Amino acid sequence: MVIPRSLSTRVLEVEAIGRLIAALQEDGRTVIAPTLRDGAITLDVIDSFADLPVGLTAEMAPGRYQLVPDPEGRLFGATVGPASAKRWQRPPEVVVWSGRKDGGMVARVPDRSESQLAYVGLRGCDLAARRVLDRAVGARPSDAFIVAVECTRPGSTCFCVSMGTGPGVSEGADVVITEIVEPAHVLVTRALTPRGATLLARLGGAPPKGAEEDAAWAQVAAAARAMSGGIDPDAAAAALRMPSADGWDDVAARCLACGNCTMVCPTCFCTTTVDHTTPDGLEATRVRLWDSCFSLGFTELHGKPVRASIGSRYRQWMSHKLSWWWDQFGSSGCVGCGRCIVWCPVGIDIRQEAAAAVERVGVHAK
Amino acid sequence: MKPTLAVFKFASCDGCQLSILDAEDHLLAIAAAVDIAEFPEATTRSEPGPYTVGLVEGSVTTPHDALRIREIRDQCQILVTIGACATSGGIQALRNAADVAEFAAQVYPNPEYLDVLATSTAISDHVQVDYALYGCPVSVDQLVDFITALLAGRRPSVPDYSVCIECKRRGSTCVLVAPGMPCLGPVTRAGCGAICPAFGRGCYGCFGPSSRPNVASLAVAWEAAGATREDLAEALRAFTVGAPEFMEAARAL
Amino acid sequence: MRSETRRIGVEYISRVEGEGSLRVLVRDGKVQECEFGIFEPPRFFEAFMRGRKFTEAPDITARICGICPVAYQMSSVQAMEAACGVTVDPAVDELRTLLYCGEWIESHVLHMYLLHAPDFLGYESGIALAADHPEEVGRGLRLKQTGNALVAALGGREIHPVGIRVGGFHRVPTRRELEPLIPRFEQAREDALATVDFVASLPIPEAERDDEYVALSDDDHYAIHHGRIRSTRGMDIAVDEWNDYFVEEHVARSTSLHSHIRERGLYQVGPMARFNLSEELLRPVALEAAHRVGLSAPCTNPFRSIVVRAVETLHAVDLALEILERYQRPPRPYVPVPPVAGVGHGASEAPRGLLYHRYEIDADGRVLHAQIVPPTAQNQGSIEADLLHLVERNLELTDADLQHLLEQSIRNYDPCISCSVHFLRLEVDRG
Amino acid sequence: MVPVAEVAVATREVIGFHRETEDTVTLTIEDREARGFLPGQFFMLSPFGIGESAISISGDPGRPGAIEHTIRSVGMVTAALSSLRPGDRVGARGPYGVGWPMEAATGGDLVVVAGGIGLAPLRSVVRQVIGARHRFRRVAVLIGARAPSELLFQQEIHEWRGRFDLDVHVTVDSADASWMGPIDVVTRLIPRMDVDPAKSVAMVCGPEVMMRFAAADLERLGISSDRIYVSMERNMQCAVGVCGHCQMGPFFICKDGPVLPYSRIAPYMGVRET
Ligand SMILES: Cc1cc2nc3c(=O)[nH]c(=O)nc-3n(C[C@H](O)[C@H](O)[C@H](O)COP(=O)(O)OP(=O)(O)OC[C@H]3O[C@@H](n4cnc5c(N)ncnc54)[C@H](O)[C@@H]3O)c2cc1C
Ligand code: SF4
Ligand code: SF4
Ligand code: SF4
Repeated sequence: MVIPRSLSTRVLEVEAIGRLIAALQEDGRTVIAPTLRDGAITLDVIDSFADLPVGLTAEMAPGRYQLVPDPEGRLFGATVGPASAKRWQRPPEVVVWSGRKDGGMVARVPDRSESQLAYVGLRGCDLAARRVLDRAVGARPSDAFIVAVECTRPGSTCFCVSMGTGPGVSEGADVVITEIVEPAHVLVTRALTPRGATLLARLGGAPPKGAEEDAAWAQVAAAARAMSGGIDPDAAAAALRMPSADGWDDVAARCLACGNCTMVCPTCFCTTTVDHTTPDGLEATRVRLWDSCFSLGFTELHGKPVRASIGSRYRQWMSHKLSWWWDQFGSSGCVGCGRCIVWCPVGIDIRQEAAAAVERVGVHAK
Repeated sequence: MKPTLAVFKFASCDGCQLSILDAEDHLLAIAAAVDIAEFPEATTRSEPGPYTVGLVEGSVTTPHDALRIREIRDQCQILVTIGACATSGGIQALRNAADVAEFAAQVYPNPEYLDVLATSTAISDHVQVDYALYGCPVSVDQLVDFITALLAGRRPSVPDYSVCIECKRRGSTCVLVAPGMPCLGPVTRAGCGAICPAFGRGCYGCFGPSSRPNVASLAVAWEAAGATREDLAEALRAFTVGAPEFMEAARAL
Repeated sequence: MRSETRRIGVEYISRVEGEGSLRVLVRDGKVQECEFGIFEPPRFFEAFMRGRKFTEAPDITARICGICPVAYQMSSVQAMEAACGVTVDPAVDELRTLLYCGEWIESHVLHMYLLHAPDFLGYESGIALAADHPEEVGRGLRLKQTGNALVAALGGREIHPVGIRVGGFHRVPTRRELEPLIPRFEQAREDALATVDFVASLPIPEAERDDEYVALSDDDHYAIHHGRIRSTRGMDIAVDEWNDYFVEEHVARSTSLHSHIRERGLYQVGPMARFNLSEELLRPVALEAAHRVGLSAPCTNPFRSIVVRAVETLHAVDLALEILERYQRPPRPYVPVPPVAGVGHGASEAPRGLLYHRYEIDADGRVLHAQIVPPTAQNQGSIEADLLHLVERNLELTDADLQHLLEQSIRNYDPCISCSVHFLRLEVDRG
Repeated sequence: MVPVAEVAVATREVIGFHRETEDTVTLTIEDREARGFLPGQFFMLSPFGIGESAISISGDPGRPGAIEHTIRSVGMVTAALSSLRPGDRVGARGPYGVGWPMEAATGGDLVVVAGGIGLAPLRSVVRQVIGARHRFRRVAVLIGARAPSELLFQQEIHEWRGRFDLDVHVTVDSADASWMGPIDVVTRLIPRMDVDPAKSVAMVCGPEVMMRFAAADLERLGISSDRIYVSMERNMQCAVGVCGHCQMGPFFICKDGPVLPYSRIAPYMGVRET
């Protein structure tokens, strides 16, 4: 892992996060960070340090999420939760335009809804996802301020290493934090951009001692080594480029076609537009909503869905993520965050399904 | 000429037609755009048909109502069922699997006065229906949007996907995964705005089945959440018990 | 007077919730028959509640009535909690009061502005009224919307809210979620005050008829969902004594079930009953407004019930505002309620009056028996008594005017016919 | 950068109306910006408050200031579009998509195969060909319709048939005795084409099954699949590849198509539910 020399590295005490949040707010930004909300640690708007889920982490497994105490009292103990930055990057419901019948149709999509935001606590996979999503929808990167956190304790559903997106962070953020508890509970922090460096300078802190910096490196590296399995991106891309319509019955029997995987995925971008009018018919609004390729009506053509069977919808989703995305946008559509695995109510695991698809092609080839 | 609107009631709680009056912001604008020719809950005015649009609330439970719905169908250019009672028979369709005489004897001292059918059935079991709005009750927003769509000549957008999509748009944490509560969201039609998970409970299916619900697989998730297959079957046999997808799925569990 | 037979029949009484009919037969100046019939088809709630889980009662019984679902939810959860011997946390209980205020507001305002006021002013509907009185109806809609917003904030939606559960709420809102309601309720208080003046200015017919008024009554609160059952004629019983005092039976001149107080006869429930029993416990702003427009207990003119509704609306708005202002999120949304075999009773004041539930459950929490007595069932006898009283005193009116008066009189009770859990179908002369 | 789909929809004036058949009309819409277009491209048309539909350009690419669309009324949006008359306004954005390979076809033979409303986007091709006839060698136009009454652009086809430099054939699926032409599916005409397969480009538009049969026949004739072009149809909402609806394998039909070489799309057309 090659990480460019950062602009500056400081060691901050844990409480410095409070000052960091305040400083971002002083700059007029709304801060989005992991917080406890209805039984999960998830990204949301926070007011202050007190909203961080200190001492709480989560255990995740396919279709399973459980809050557990973190005896070491970390700020960023839990890896990614159900919400991703997509919620702000490409919000679930947007008025595309509105207008009057006698006038024009006025665009409403804000130039960039994110510019006044600051994210604290995005992970390597999240940063990759932001790039991938921007690329897919043809958007310029926003100037949201990003404080990333490197993962030292990935969950069992994480597979960023196989997708090349984490757990270390080397780009896509202004500031990167590695939270360590040994030899002391501190935040080893570096800036990747000039404005990140400016912010860090405002927070004070000390230059790192060797032990702290080493611990940070070592723990991230250990996390990477410990992460098993995942997806072989090349094999999956090849296997799914021309997927057979057969072989999907098994996953189809389990898949609810509920769309949760696509909703929580930080890169899935499918939307549907609907028009609304006032009762007098004089004013109209067009709204864009998150939708999913799992919706039956999504491919409706001449009154019938093109992809009617659940198997064909799952095949579409996975082939798009892991294979066709390369053709379309030059990368994988999956960044290995594992959200779709955790938040699938029946725990369908894209890693296993991808392996099965690769296997099927292998069998065919023989 | 303004299109005429008529609202009819069958066996129901009145909640769905009340939703029209609950559209406070839009009520007067709608009343200005259509001619409300018949709507006993709201007006003494009662004009004879034919009507452009008839909204029907409630299920058919009496021999008289089975005839009345035919007359109404004849009078309405576009017939729309509003709510779970009208679209699937409502909770009162729980009687369909029971002995109605025994039910009646339970509740009424003189059941012989009752003139009721053994079943509570959806309007579409009796006449052809042009559009259906789901929910117990229908969503006010959907109802308003539906009426404005008809007025504008737009295809009404009635989702057929699962509550999960709305649940995630809303930003709720999945209750089936996180605390591990039974939730019917994955097999229930969206439209309510995914209220239940947002209010800390599993969806109880009041919008009826989504398109091609995979109940058999949901049973596995319910078991993981500590509920039994019987619990799931019982949950399906509730507000939209008459919906064939739910009825059959419950039987198969 | 010439010998003549007058028949007044209204097949379908409008601007009431549900399906009702009216039949009056006058022969030679004497009222022969006077029936307020309900032909809402039966839906057998009490029957299909049997065998269901006790936790389902609030969601299922809410479906009895879309106009006052909260009342059904509240009476049923209280009955279940009583059966299992559980008391909810006071903070959560107060949140229930808040939710109930929302229902009182939206239901009362709906009735006053959209269903009843048009009668007094000679309009066919609230919508027609709005054409000439846009300011008043606009105010009513705004007020109703505020009531609805409160129910939706606590329960997700106005009709059949999903928040309530046995033991408390599924989830309690954060203070931040409720705060935006405060300015709306400040506005609502102004609107509710103006509503009292508006309805008091309506031309109200004289029709005093004393009755026995029954309501929940509490020593220190204008009772909504707590208290004993008391009457203006001295009854004072606990909720679980209901069946010892109240009976539902057939009366000769009607085919529908009427409620009676054992060995005493007819009684009525509703806003006038509450007001007559607990006037002094109204919020000061509401009491003052009542007195300002000349309303004080005992009020025995059913046509003045609309004024009482306005006063109660103001009370509910003011109470809700206070609860909202001091709201802190309760530490836990509900107390666990393990099922206990037994019987539980619950009563609360639906907007249209006392609503009683009784359940018998087994040790697994399955419902063995359910009994639900909705307010409109209890009022049916009084409604007919009013009709008789009015017909006898107004025989000189033309049929059309008499019919209008009678229909209006039925609407005094805001009858929610869909909650006729166990009304019988009335044989209606459709000739 | 705001994705193109999300730019304000311009409202434009309808300046011409012509009824083609009972359910199909041709609208002419003013285009002052005159950005120009290629045959095969399409616009997203929005009747106010009703929705939006992808509609091909059916007119003459050489005609400045106006764009023609031929619309078959099959649902609410197309019904609303069909009810527009000169003077009405309609929301329009476009042109979008990859059009027919006019350059690749230049200098060789051209086979045009159209079924039903599929003739709309190919009419632009024929018009462009007529406008620069010398740039093409033999040009064959095969047109199929369900019935004579459903045949689009009848007057114009009559004129095409009158030209010596176009080989125009019209066939219908069924007809009564008054129909003088062949009764057959349009693909049956393909084997009889007198073209030089090695130097031919084929352009096909119609229902998906018809396109597959046509392509197979064209291949049999000797035209290689990378010189056969089809215009695909999928559910389309944004038209710029950001809504996800029109995906078919690796393609966004809206921006990688709708016109695609058969060689590239055929593998996906062959897989159930793609
Ligand atoms: C690239 C392209 C070019 C087209 N060119 C023409 C043309 O020149 N003339 C013409 O008449 N038609 C054309 N169509 C087809 C036209 O877009 C559909 O017939 C139209 O969108 C149907 O909408 P509707 O509301 O009238 O029908 P409805 O049946 O009411 O609705 C159909 C629903 O299906 C969905 N839908 C989206 N796209 C399509 C689609 N392409 N076909 C069917 N359903 C769709 C939408 O959700 C829509 O609401 C073209 C389609 C594409 C993709
Ligand atoms: S496909 Fe699954 S693991 Fe991959 S980025 Fe999306 S949610 Fe994360
Ligand atoms: S809570 Fe229910 S509705 Fe929401 S995502 Fe989970 S399963 Fe779906
Ligand atoms: S979440 Fe389910 S039960 Fe709850 S309101 Fe929506 S459809 Fe009804």
